[in-house]
Amino acid sequence: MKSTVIVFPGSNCDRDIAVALERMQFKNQMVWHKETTLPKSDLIVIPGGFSYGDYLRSGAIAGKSLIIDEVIKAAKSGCLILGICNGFQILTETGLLKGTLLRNKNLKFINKDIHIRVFNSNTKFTNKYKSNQILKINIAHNEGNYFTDVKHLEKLKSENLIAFRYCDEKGNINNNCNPNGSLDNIAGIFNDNKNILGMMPHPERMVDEMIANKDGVNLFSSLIN
Amino acid sequence: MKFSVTVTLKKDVLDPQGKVVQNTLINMGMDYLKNIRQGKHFEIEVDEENQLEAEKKIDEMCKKLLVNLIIENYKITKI
Amino acid sequence: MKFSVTVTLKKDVLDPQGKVVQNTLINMGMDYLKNIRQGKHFEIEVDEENQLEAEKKIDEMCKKLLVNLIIENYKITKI
Amino acid sequence: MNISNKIIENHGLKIEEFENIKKLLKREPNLLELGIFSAMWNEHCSYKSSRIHLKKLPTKGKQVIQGPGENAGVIDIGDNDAIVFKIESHNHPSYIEPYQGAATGVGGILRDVFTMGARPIALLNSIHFGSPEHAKTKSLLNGVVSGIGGYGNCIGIPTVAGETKFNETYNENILVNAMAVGHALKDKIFYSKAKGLNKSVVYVGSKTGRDGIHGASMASAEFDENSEEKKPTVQVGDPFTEKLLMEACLELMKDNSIISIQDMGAAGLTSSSVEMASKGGLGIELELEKIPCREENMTPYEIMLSESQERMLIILEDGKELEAKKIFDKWDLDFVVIGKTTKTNNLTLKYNNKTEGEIPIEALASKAPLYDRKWIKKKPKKIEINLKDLKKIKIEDALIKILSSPNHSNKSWITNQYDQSVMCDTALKSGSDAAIIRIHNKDKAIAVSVDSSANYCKSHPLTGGKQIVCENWRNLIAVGAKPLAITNCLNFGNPENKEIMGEFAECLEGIKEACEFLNYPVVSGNVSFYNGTNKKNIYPTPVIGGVGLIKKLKYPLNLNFKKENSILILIGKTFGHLEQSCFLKENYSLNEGMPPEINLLNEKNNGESLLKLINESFVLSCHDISSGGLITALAEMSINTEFGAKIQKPKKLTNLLRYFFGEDQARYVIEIEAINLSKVEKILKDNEVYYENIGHTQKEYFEIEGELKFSNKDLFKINNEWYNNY
Ligand SMILES: Nc1ncnc2c1ncn2[C@@H]1O[C@H](COP(=O)(O)OP(=O)(O)O)[C@@H](O)[C@H]1O
Ligand SMILES: [Mg+2]
Repeated sequence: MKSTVIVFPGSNCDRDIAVALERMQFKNQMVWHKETTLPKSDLIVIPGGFSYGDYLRSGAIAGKSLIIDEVIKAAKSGCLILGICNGFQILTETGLLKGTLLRNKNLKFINKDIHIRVFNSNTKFTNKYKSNQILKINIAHNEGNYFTDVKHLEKLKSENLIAFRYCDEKGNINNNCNPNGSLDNIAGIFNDNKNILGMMPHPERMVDEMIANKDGVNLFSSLIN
Repeated sequence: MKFSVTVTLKKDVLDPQGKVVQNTLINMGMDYLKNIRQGKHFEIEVDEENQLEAEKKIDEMCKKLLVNLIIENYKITKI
Repeated sequence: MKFSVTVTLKKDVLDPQGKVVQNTLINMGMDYLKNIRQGKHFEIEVDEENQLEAEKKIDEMCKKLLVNLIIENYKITKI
Repeated sequence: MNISNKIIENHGLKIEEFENIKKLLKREPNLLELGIFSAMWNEHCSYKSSRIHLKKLPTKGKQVIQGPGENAGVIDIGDNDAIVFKIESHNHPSYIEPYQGAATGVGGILRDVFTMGARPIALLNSIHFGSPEHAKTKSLLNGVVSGIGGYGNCIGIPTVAGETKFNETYNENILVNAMAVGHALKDKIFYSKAKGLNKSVVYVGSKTGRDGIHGASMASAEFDENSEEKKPTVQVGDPFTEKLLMEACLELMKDNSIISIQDMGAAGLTSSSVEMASKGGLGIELELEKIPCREENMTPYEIMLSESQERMLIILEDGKELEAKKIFDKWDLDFVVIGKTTKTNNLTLKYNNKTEGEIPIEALASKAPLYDRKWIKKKPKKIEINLKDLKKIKIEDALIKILSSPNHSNKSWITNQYDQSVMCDTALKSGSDAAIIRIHNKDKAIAVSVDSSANYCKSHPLTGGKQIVCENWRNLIAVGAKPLAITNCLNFGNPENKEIMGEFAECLEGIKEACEFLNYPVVSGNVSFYNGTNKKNIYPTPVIGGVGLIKKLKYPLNLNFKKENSILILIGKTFGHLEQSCFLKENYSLNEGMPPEINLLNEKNNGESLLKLINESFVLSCHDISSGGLITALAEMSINTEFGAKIQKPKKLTNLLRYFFGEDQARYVIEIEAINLSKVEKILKDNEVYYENIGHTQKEYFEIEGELKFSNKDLFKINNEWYNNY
């Protein structure tokens, strides 16, 4: 599998995801945002960080960069796209994913290990997980409060486009285990064709036992599958 | 020519910032506060002397970058 | 009664936000942009029918919470 | 222009110092030159009150590659890997504008580290606030924490450890100390010493604005009608630009084009250019109209004294300008050749070809004032507290009081606002005695911790100085690291007061003794004087930041109990020293008497013997005993796990309060498997370490036989309430 990681000024999880991909046997390439062509690849990752400082709205400026036109083209032709954290925010700014990520409900940056439940394990990104599997995973963001309109929310539910939802360690989903105020505890969503996944938690931080747990590994092995 | 642009969240979009600010102010004793919403404000100067043209240019900036049209409204005012 | 408050950075205070937005707009081809600075905007409704009193109350909110007086200026307008 | 006494005073210079300037110049300085002297001769840049004392600190050792004097210290961790680190204060700016003050503090210390060719891998901070009830404390705390997080999170360097303390002595003067740690290759370290004539001096990074121009405001009021416009402005941090600057510098450093590099910190362009020239024994000439400015009509005075952030000065090898510029263009940063090195030994400032100022470099650097300020020794007050005189208290209640106090409350309200995991090498996060950061792509790791004990230092500076070094050393040992070297941030009151100067001199003597004995040299640091207001000075608060090495990281050792029925051993001797303890402070508001004594011999032996146990993988969990004594340490080991402890009362008849709350030094609690007990005991005995078996672990409950029993869940609640309700 070939993967490409897009690097924006201010991306700061680009190395982390590259390390995780290589560990999982992807042949990975980094692509600087000023490039105008993308190498052929099976997976494009938009990493976490603070692209352009997230100074206007998180992900807004990266969403207008040159390389993004290429990402959109690739997405339309079915290439797999994974946006993590800031990457998710960027994907919503480009319109590849619907909805938006507002400030966390307590207006504070949150970094901690939380739990999420896998809601659709029947996709290219999640097929190695069991359905309803509970993962312990790290979040680190200021704007992870997912919001969308009622119609789109209905669609996300009815078409099984919700990838992950925040839950407690037993898998219950309620307000207490919603770290950021996200609508329906949504932690990650797919586009209609399920070739694009945007998620706030960081799977690349969960691939090495010495550092954390390995709950993120299956996301990458699903893609290889 | 100089303009101001105010960007506000659409009515039915949750405003976490406004909400926290509102609660804080009320907790501080200012219970006469009925509602507060937070938005953005830009002061923009463009090299264009025709007001209509200038406004068009500002409008383009809003549409192309400054505003997320899905969740935000905006208003341009000459200053 | 309803007011708008615009909060802007004092002159000479670095505006990293405005700077990045300005560079981006210019890179997008809008080179007629001379200057842009980013600030905050609040829409506030208070339970007070006397305009002077209401303005006093808004002013208090600004001083006590909404504005960082060390680096920001603000302006209250009735809407 | 005539320089009045008022102008001199507003520049923070004494009349004698001004006379000295005239002598050195052999003429009267102009205003620009005066501003430059004022920047270089102030306490912050010249260390005029502290230099004599700092010289006594041990700074050498096999592990030291670069001691104090450069942007940061450098130590050797083997295999061509080096660790670069330093701590710095940003106290006054943080009190004025907590968010930006703290943020720019982080930004500044990061530049010190990446300037030397290191990629920053961890951030730490030590923050001290006034009493929680004080009107300003809450907003200062909020602002500082979000400022630290705002900067570190955005640039993408994990903030992994720190300390947060409250004490009324900081009501009007908070402390914000930030430490940065970086990794470099030993043969790729960059220094600030200039070399060679006619080399290009290059300005890179952000544009220059009127940020933080000190003395300028008042002085300019006298000669400028637009004085309001020229008020110094607060420095605003721009972590995004710093991220670009860091990446650009590290990219440029891969190649051999840099002769010398220096970040622009305090006193901006002035101190950076003077420092480079003075170290290289050269002159430097700048053409000020070339400086990229953010505002219109900036004067040479403003340009030279601006403290705008995210800027660097580089001296390049001949012919490397184009290549270097390409890199900075890629990162959208300014890159301008603004001058050259000269043989004049002068700082020459030109503006549109006109010479606006010319000062011999040595007048600014080596000839800067040096004071041997008067100081007096503290007379120790040997008050012994007799527990019989105090109101009776139950152990249980005293423990609750401590665990729920602001100073001992769980800090996750703070640490959850920091990205601790970015870079994916944080093996142990905040919450244990030290944090562990793995060296990228290797199986070795470093441990880092920052510590201070202001109340110990206040009551007996000499002992206090020793104690912090030891506590810091202990914190590294407790996670299995061999302590290598420290950085220190010396926060003190007004040095012109001989008692304060005495606190300084004695604390330093203590630090020196401990560092020497433990082979724990000082490789970098920072002094912050004049902390306090209205003649009320803060407690002496030296902060120690230590770095230790874990040669092969097998598992990150932390303080949480791991199993049921393992044996608990208390290493070190318990005397029951309660004076200056957290027990007396929290329960009786007493803070009299001497701090616990430091026995360096035991400290070293206990620590090194424990390291042997850890290296043999005998230790399941480990915690050093500090503020709050044995019982607090044991409770902390229970709070975040499903395992608690069952502790026996001491066999010898001693006062239980003294036994459990005493703050005797050089002690640790370790958890080991029962089957390893004899092997562990043998090592301890062979090394002549005093130890006691104090009990064993059990499920869910923390218990002292016949005295108290808490469920871990209750302890957790007690420990977490304060921040949630504040
Ligand atoms: N401001 C802070 N930033 C990061 N970590 C902090 C901060 N304050 C406290 N911590 C963390 O909380 C834990 C407890 O701190 P402290 O009681 O000072 O530990 P110790 O007594 O072992 O030095 C440590 O792991 C420390 O790193
Ligand atoms: Mg400790």
